Amino acid sequence: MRAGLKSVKPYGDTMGDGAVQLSFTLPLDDVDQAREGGRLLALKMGLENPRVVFAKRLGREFVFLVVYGASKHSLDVSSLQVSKLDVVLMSHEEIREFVRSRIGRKIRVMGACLGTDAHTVGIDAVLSMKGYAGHKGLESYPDFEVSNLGAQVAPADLVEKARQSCPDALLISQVVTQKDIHRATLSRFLDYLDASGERSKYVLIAGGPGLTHPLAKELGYDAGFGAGTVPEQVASYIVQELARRKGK
Amino acid sequence: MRAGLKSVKPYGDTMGDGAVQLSFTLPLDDVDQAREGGRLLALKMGLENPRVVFAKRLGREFVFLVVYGASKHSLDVSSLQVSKLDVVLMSHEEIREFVRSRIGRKIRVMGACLGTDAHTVGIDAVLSMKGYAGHKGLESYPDFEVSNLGAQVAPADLVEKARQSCPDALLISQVVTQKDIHRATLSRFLDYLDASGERSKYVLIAGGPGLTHPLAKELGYDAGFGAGTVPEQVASYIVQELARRKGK
Amino acid sequence: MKKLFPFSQSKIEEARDSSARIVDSLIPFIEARSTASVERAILRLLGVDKATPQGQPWANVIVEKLLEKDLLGDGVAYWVGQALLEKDAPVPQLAEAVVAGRRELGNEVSPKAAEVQEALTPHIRQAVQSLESRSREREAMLKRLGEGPSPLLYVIVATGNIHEDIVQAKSAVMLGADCIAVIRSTGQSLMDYVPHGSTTEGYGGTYATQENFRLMRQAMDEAGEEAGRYVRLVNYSSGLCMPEIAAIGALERLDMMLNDSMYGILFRDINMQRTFVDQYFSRMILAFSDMFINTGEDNYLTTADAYEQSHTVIASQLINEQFALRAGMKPARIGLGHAFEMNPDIEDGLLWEIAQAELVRQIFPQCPIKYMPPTKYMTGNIFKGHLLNAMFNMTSILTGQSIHLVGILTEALHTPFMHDRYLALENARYIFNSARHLRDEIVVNPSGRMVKRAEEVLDSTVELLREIRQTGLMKAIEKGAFAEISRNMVGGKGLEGVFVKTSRYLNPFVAAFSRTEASLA
Amino acid sequence: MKKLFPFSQSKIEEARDSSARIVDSLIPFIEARSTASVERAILRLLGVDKATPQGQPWANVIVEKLLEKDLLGDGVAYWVGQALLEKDAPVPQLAEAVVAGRRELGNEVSPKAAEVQEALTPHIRQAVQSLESRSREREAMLKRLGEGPSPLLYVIVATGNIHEDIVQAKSAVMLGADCIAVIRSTGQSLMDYVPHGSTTEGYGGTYATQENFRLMRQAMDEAGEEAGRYVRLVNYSSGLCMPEIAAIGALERLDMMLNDSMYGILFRDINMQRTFVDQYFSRMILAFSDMFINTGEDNYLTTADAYEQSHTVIASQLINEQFALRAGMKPARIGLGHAFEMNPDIEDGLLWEIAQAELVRQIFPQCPIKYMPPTKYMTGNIFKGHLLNAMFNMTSILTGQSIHLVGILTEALHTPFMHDRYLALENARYIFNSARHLRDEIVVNPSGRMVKRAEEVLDSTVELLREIRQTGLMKAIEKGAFAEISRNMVGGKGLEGVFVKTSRYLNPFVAAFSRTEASLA
Ligand code: B12
Ligand code: B12
Ligand SMILES: Cc1ncc(COP(=O)(O)O)c(C=O)c1O
Ligand SMILES: Cc1ncc(COP(=O)(O)O)c(C=O)c1O
Repeated sequence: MRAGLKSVKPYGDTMGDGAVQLSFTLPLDDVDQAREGGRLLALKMGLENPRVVFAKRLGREFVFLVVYGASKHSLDVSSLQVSKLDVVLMSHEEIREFVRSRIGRKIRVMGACLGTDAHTVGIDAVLSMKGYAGHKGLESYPDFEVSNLGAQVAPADLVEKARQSCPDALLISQVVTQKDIHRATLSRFLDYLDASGERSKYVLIAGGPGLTHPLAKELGYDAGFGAGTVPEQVASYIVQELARRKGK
Repeated sequence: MRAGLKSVKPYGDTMGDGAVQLSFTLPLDDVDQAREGGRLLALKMGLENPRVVFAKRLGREFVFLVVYGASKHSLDVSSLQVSKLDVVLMSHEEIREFVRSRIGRKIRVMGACLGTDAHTVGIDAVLSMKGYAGHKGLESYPDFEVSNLGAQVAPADLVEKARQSCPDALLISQVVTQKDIHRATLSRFLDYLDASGERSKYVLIAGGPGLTHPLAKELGYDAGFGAGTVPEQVASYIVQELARRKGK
Repeated sequence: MKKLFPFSQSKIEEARDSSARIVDSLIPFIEARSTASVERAILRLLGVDKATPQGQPWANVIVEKLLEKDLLGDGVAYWVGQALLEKDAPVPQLAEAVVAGRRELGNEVSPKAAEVQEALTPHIRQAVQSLESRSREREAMLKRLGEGPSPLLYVIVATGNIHEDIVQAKSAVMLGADCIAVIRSTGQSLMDYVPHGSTTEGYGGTYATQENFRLMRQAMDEAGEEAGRYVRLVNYSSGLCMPEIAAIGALERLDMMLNDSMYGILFRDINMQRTFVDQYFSRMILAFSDMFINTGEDNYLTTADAYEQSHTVIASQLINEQFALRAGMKPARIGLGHAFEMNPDIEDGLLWEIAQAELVRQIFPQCPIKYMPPTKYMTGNIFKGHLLNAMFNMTSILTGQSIHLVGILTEALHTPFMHDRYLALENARYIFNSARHLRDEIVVNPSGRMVKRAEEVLDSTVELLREIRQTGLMKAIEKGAFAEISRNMVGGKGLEGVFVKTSRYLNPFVAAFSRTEASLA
Repeated sequence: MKKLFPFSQSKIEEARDSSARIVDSLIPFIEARSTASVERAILRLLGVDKATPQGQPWANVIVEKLLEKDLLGDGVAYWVGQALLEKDAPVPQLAEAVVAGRRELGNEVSPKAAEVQEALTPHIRQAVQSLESRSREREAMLKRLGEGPSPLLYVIVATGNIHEDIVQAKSAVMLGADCIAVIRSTGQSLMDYVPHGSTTEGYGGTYATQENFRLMRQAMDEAGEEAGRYVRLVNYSSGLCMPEIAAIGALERLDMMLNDSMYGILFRDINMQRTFVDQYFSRMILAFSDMFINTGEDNYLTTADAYEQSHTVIASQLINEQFALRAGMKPARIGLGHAFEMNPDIEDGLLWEIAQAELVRQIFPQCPIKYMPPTKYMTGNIFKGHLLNAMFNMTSILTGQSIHLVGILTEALHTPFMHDRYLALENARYIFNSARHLRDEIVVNPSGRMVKRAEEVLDSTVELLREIRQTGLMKAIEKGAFAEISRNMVGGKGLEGVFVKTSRYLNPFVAAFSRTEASLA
């Protein structure tokens, strides 16, 4: 039954069948036209025998479609690079050990929801004593000193606050992603940092449900954490990164 | 807000945003690998900024993914050909009139669920007195004589039955589509008909939820009817086609 | 069992009493007859499980030989007994020789019934023991592994390929399924033989064969060990081979069989004499093997309207129950089917579904009710379909159903993909857990709409059964009493396989089953 | 109203009594103060709705001028009155001249209160009349068009672009929505002014501006005519501009406002003095304009655990109710918020949700309850999300909620796409219709789990309010009584906009609203 890793295709009930479900709305008025449009779009996307299985008018000029088809694309997963953070996940205990043996001082982190973002639950999940899903946050780590600035911190203010207290790491949360506001805000903050030549002073971490490590790297951060992050991951990364920087 | 008909894209909340939802399973064991695989597949399908928003292991070697992205494909709908049946939809009354004035005799139709298919509800919806969704079936038309052979009629038997009673139209239902059995069965039946040189004697109609008019044409039938067909559509087609053939 | 509705027990009793009489009056007719499939089942129980190189099962070859010689009326056991008297041998070995033409059946060695019986006895005993050992295996595994909380989550696999089916079924078990049903290929129910070996080419399902049963059983035992609960395996003892499939299922330790006393007649146009005779012996095998049956009343509602025809479901369940009891089944193994099939656009439709489900529950307090999901009103709108299933799940947990056939959002599109099944199981598990004790928490307004509806349905059931009792079941079916379908006594498929037993007809399993049961009790 | 649970009314009374005292003891504090936003609201009610070419609203310019001169303590109305005494003119015209620097406010023409009042009177009367005419319009349309069955289906649009919002909202109305809420852009709540004109660039929502209100109102009136029911329009009288947005909403015939006496304090870190003063006048405007408020208790459960913190929701609702009553609101306009936010993995979670929803319903029998969908446990698994919403819908119809915020399957991903909203409305409509009268049909076991749970929550509420009554509301908030968030009396944003009224402070609307109401009554 197994497919080779060189040509992996989506799977419905027969290896290699390519089964894919799609849904989208086309801005068209006529349902038949939209059905046919949906079929053509699916063909363009590389689906064979696409079937428009449902169509519903949503208003004067919109039709919602559900489509099934067989993807003809296949993936060579044998060479697939999963860009993962280069970090060994450690437990609370191990992190303590690591800090004591390899860093030998308290680690100071500063967190904030940047810009207009007021979603604090995510950053609190990482930083607060209470933590997330049973994992206590960085405040609970004896060797961490945490300052959490909370919601809606303007980029300029964060640069200033950081300059005043010189944390090792800056932890920035971005939850709202509409119209890519998270990208814009994260970039703007780096511009401020660059302006004052301080980018390299901190380990720069961005997090939020729309973030991934590759995206954070692309924007110029050192690391990115997405949905479901637990505090240990972040702490492990910070201490290992600091050790690495120290080593240099 | 309206887009030109020359470049229609899927619509989420901003004209041209291309918003598409996908879901599929990849036969991979590692969730991170599958996430990345899903992203790459979406890129191959022409989605920009694909986001894998959900991943769940379904078993030792399978991961289910939900993906959102922005399709970069657009459709030129101004030239889009919706292959519709060339038929004027008439009411029960109009059909009666049409038969009396244009054909002048009773019309005889024979229906069957071909092959191993035992789904009779669809063909009964078209043929029986009771009909479908409030539309009475062909048995209720005074000028139609209906013979409904029911479920699981072998192709050879249908050829034979048709030869015996010479109906004007053969109505064939195919509901099961797994592994394209409907295509195979429909083709096999035409082979039998061809073998006895009788294909052109009947108006050949195929129907079922997986059928479309283009598909039926492709297989060699005169017309195809899909999900949601109402009897009037079928009756209108039959009488108009018979008039056309008579006219020749 | 808690009851949500107040009901007069007397109406229920009247309905049950009618059904008992309806069924009783058919038993002499049934007992006077046997069928080709019953005879083949006897051979299969005796270990005749091979096929010719052309794929014709030995059981069929042998029965046909007797038929040709016009000797089938005595029963295959009679002639096997005679052959064994002539020269004892393991029955499969005898069968091989017969098929190969090296030996012949039909030579009367002794006219004495007792001698023939005696020649058969050790073989029958061995067959019975192997069935018993399968039940004991099951019992031990159930004890050791336990099973999921009620209702059991029942899903189907139907790829057409047994090896793909196994992949799908394993995933389902990991995701919480308790029962795995391997759906049969379209058309199998009308095949008058059971295909041989493992198969990879079915449509809409996978052929039921003994080897497929074995492969899936093995896979599910493994999956069950891993998941830490016993996985029940389901197939179809239905169609032209009801008793045979019961036999091979019992031999491969399947746990449940779709098995209905009238489904084949109504939905597959199988001759009614054939079905009535076949279902009787098939249920004896299942009863003896401690297997569940699932009846098929849900099918009524895929063709007829669920609101209008609710009472026919209950009437049919009562009849199915009586047939099952006559065949020796315990109520706790009689899984009566019904379904959530009302038009989702009806105002208060959910109330009527609850009323119906609760009514069924209360009429059959000891039976494990098999509750089927919406199928008829499922469409290509998979999101809406997921919701219909959610309301079905809700109704199931609220009314205390026992075997819950998990509804799948792509029902209108294709046999389930792996992730369709995942989403479906997630749906059921979420709602069952979240509403676990809702049933304990509520009481139904005794003068409300739901109780009124249930009472109406019950009244119509009583009425219908009263009529059927008068006409007799066969005549009633002719008149279209069920599912708006009418079938003729001599119409339909498979009548040629029905025969009247001669006076020396022998089916030693009938006695063996009841004897062993009695000795166990 | 039918009640599912048996409750001792006395506990409810004690809780309500505590809340009344808690709120009463704050009223003198509130009445002694006004804020920049209250003053700007007064200007806006008087028709000052323009902005400078740089986008600074005239209302802000004028209030700041008075602030600079340290004259705001008398109230903007006082100085407008003086200016009118000097030279009467339509207020917007006066405002234009002031903004342009052609006229100045702050010249005392007469020290007599009565004369200032008199100069204002025709302008106030005109303002009040235009508010009244908006209410009458609404009343007439409601009468002519009617509205959907209860609960009202409330959906959000949030594209960031008012023109796209209109497209989305029209589709929603066609698909069954009764209320359309235009979500504001992130950050607007902390802006100390209301932006001007139509806007196309918001994030996570669209700016609340008077022009956007007007455009959407017009579109929804059209859509409502087509759909044959009145469409209610919702926005946010919340944040640093509570009273101003109440004013422009009233002027553009919006129908509902998110408006909470504590939300800004807790969730936007707005200074508590500012919020308490702002909410008071904002609610007077809303009350006079016959608008609904929706309070924001649902937000507590997005940060705190819904099972643990249920009692804080009810305590806050009781406080919100009292604040609203003090501002002259009728119970029938006080839409108290709560939410379906329990962890979907809890066994019997649905029972606890039903218990909570029913408790709220029974404590506030006259209030239209605004019921918010699951958000916190929504994930990228849109299929599962659709089910959480289904159970939410089920709970809503079962417990008789009034304003039903339709949950959207993509909640965890993005502000709704058009088809997300369609699927969400379909979900709610299917379940409401299918379970329409379920509430009538059932009775809850009085000694069961649900009643016990509701009683525990009620007990904790009584306890919490007792404590708050002792410490006082401001201190209690400092101590983190709500949502586990603690706020300081002089902390947070907007304190600089709060001032103590001088003895000649004037806000003629307060009197005008109550006078007119009285004369109408
Ligand atoms: C709770 C909530 C709120 C609360 C926030 C309360 C608070 N104090 O945080 C309230 C009700 C106030 C709110 C308001 C709004 N919200 Co809101 N909200 C949510 C909701 C329901 C849950 C978010 C949450 O708490 N998740 C739980 C946490 C634990 O997960 P998380 O944030 O992903 O964090 C994890 C990881 O991402 C990571 N992480 C996050 N940050 C960081 C930072 C670092 C450094 C690291 C290492 C890791 C990390 O670790 C965390 C733990 O695993 C989501 C919908 C949803 N279900 O996701 C909408 C949602 C995020 N909100 C949304 C919107 C639009 C708003 C508003 C703008 C709406 C409005 N116009 O009124 C407002 C304004 C808020 C603002 N100015 O930013 C949208 C965003 C759409 C988008 N993608 O752009 C969402 C998706 C809802 C929706 N579909 O519309 N919201
Ligand atoms: C009812 C039903 C049954 C009933 C059939 C009863 C009967 N007498 O018909 C029973 C329970 C017996 C049954 C059995 C099986 N079924 Co079935 N069944 C369905 C179900 C729930 C509804 C079909 C239906 O009645 N639709 C209503 C009618 C009115 O719609 P329709 O058929 O599309 O017909 C309309 C149009 O298509 C058109 N039309 C149809 N035919 C024709 C012909 C002509 C000439 C014209 C002009 C128009 C026309 O007009 C009709 C009116 O608009 C569907 C799932 C679903 N919701 O669709 C599964 C479904 C069709 N069944 C399925 C399967 C696999 C089976 C089985 C093979 C399962 C098994 N292995 O046991 C069996 C075997 C049946 C067999 N041998 O064919 C699959 C097919 C999968 C696939 N795409 O290949 C489905 C999709 C379910 C699933 N997801 O697995 N089934
Ligand atoms: C009793 C019974 N047998 C059989 C089947 C399956 O159909 P088929 O007869 O085609 O195997 C069903 C389907 O629901 C059923 O209920
Ligand atoms: C009372 C109230 N105000 C406002 C908001 C919206 O947030 P913001 O303050 O960012 O506009 C909510 C959200 O739920 C609310 O409940």
